[in-house]
Amino acid sequence: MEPVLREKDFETLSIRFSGFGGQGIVLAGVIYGEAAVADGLNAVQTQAYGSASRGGASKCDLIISREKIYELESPQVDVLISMSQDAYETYVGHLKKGGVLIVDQDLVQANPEEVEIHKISASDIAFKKFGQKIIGNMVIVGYLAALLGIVSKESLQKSIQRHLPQKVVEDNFRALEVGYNLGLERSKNREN
Amino acid sequence: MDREQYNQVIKAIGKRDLFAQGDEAYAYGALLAGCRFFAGYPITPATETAEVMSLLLPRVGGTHIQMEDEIASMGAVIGASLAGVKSMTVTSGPGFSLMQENIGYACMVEAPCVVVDVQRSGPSTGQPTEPSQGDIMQARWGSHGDYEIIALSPNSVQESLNLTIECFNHSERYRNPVLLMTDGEVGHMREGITIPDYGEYEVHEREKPRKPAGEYVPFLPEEGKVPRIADFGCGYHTYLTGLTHKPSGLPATDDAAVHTRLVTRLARKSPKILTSSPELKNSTWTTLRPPSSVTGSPLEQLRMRLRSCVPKVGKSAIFD
Amino acid sequence: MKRNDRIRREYLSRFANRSYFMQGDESVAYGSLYAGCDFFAGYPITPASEVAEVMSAELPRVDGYYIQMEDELASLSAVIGAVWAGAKAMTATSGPGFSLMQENIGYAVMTETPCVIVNVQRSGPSTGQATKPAQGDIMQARWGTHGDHEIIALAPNSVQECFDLAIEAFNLSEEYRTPVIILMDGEVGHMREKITMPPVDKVKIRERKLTTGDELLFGGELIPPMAEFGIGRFIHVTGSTHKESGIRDVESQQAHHTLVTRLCKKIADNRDRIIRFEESCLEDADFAVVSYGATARPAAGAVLRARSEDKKVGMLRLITIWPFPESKVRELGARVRKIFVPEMNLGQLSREVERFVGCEVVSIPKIGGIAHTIDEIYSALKGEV
Amino acid sequence: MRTEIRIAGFGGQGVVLAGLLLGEAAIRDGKQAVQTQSYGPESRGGAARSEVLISDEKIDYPKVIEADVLVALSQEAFDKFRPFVKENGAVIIDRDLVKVKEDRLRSVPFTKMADTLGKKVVANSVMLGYLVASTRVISAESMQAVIREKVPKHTIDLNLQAFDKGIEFWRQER
Repeated sequence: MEPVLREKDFETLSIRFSGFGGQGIVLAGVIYGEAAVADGLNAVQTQAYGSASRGGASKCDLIISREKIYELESPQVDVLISMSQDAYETYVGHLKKGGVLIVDQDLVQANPEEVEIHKISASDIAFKKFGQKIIGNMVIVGYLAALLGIVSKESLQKSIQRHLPQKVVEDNFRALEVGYNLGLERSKNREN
Repeated sequence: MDREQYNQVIKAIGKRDLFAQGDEAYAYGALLAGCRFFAGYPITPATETAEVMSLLLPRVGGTHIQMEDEIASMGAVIGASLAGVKSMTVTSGPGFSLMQENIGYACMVEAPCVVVDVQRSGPSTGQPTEPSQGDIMQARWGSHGDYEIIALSPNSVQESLNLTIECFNHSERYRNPVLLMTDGEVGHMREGITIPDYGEYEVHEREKPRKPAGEYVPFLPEEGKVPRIADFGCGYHTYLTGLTHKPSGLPATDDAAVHTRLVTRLARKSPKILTSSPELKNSTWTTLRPPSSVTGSPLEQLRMRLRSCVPKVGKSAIFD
Repeated sequence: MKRNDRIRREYLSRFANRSYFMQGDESVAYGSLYAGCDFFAGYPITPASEVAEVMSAELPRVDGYYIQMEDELASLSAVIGAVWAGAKAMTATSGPGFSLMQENIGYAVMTETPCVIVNVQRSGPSTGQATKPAQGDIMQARWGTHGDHEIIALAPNSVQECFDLAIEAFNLSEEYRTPVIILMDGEVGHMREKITMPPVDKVKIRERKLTTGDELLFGGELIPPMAEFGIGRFIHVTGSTHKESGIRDVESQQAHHTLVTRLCKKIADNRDRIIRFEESCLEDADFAVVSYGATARPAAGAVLRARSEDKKVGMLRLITIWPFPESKVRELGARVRKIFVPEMNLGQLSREVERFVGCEVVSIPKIGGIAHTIDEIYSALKGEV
Repeated sequence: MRTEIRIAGFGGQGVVLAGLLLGEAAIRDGKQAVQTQSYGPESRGGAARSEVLISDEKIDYPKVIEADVLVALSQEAFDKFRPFVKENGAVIIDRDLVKVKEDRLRSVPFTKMADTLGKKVVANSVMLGYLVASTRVISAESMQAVIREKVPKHTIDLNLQAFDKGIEFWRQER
């Protein structure tokens, strides 16, 4: 198992989750950020959303660092996750050259240059396996965890337990697992 | 304001030479400026203005309404103004505090209106019948967020009348609420005053949109920085909101550029406003300058007063 | 209404020494619980609603009371009433609600009611950009209510500091018998980061000085003791000018002068004990950044970057905004060539800085609901130093 | 020439109205006048005072510095304002409401005289008659015209009678 970005490689990493209200974009960032903190890293999470809680544009920024964090919102991000075409188009310009782009391939048409692109069917998998598109966010979180290798799966699980009602925790664990395995596979392929 | 309307006002007041209180003069000034709507809630020492308005407005075809509180009063004034009627309210400290949210709303929807604060001794209910000048900074900073305000301050009953007219002119010209920051001393003081003759004073009438209904954009200035108002009911489409809005008036709260453009235009739309009174016009200096640059006898310097609070713009990246 | 301290301590002990990934809004709520807050009245508004959410969930568990009122006027009234009945009370709001509270803030000042008002600032004026952060109510916090008064206002710049300053705010309010404003911004309020909660016994709590006999309740000393409703003493509480006994006396210039100057003095004379700030890299600085709240973070980043390029830039971060740290800023202005003030408004506190310094003050304003980046502040500095 | 008049008493005596009428009459006489007042939140019973400045020139400072005329209609008002009267100034009191040992005062039974007309509330008009006649700052004609204009219609005659009574008292006193 060789993640793309190994722990030793980074000092500060900025991740932007984006999509529309109702996809659990902010929750994904919160769960990932909380896991990072549990694993002894510094993390600052901010968000921006419109007045509409569903359907409007939604964005969640996460900065993870070994150092004290001064920036509140990164002008340029290392990792961009887009779960809507709108979000992708708005933020792709903020992705660093050589950065990582993860999109929900059923929702986003994307062929940007000079970035590493990952296309997964997060919402579709979630719908087919668990009957709920919204769990797609956990597929993404699992995928990201495997890809970056900077937070542990255990911390993510604890974080999920803390933030979600008991009755949906199991499904979210499974979605996390599905995403994680996809990410591992992809990492292996990339190494080869 | 034509001669007939002027005559109507004089007839309602009764005569042109009066021994009147400042509070009464605000009402007379408002009527002479074309104010035809008043909403308010009684409070010492501002009640007399409402009394005069309630008596005289019906005689000149206007409307006086006593509201349930000062929040509603300011709300009614904004509504009436945007329906095309020059409007005002009068209050004192506690009521002025209650009006703060709607003053910000009036700035945001650019509703011309006049708010008279007859300052009494605070904080809180303090000394209801005693005068003070304790709300001066509140006039500038009482509502939340970045905004600019125009505030004038009279020192005699005659000037109370004159400056009220000027408040209305500024409010219509710059499409902004204008404050008359007077105090219980001037408000309750009686002096001999003369109501200016028709043509002796300026009345700025609201400028109607030049563009036809289909092409009108409510918050896009046709020239300069001040958009023209299509009054409610005149057949134009308009949209008003205290939320950040595009020139069309529709909310756009997610766009930083829209907000920055709107709020900086609002902050910069009125130029530095300096008011000089007739007494100063006849002397050696006609505009107000900082005291250090004023020449003249010490007495003249003492008599020189600041009549308007000048919007100050610091050095900054936005105000380049 | 008697605080049940045992229940509170027992409940809060579960958080001791544990770390959480939490929002500023949530953190300020927990800080308040640690400070002994047992009454919350409020009306929901973005971006302050989370404070109420936490309080509504947690207050019943510490034998406290939560009430959602019909509006912000009523909210602050309820808070003031609860305090006089013996509670430690707070409310939380944002710009539009803060405007509506202005009259009652003056009432709290005049009646010397200790309470805490959280204002999580959003982009105004009016309803503005409802979900976006700003720092546009800085001057309103000082001047929003009518009449002469002093106010205490604190501005946290991290989630941990939201917690710490909530405790500080309650302590200051009790010590000086005055409303205290926590001037947060939507950025800090909605930001999540790590916070570690202390053991409840490690937190120093200041309790109000209560009357033990028949002392004057509104004078006699700079900060008179309070009585509480229901203890058997006749007390008169009024927003109108009153004698030292509390009885209304609205015609005497002397009574008003005595009262209002004391109300101002009790804060002004204790500036040095109230004011907190943080200095960094200022010893040899030729240029200084003065900042507060969320903006102080990219500002610190910009200062560090400038330092790494051997530019002599330092930073003064204001934790107490009001009373304004006049003497500190004056002293700073006397030894640097320029002061930069980045803030999320059109340049409000930069005017206040200007009042006390002779050197040039450069405002770095930003509005529109997006925080400054390190780059932006750094480029503003770079052009000038 | 600037004349400073202070009328002080308690709410309900028509102190503020008397000042207003004085100022109005001065304007009618072609002079400049400023009238200010001070009263508590209670409209009856609390301390009330009214100050009138009359001058041929523009009036800058709108308040009494040292009174040329003090009218004291209550003991409290007398005690409070007696020290602030010019050396040759006139002090006029209602003899039944103010107890003093000073002899150079003009002591008049305003309220009692008004009572003989059937209405104590017109004591202020009696006082105005006495004030106008004794100080001659303004003309009796202007004062009468202003009374006709400003008081409620059905009380005009009563107030004018009271006013005349005040003038009459001064004439007899001389």
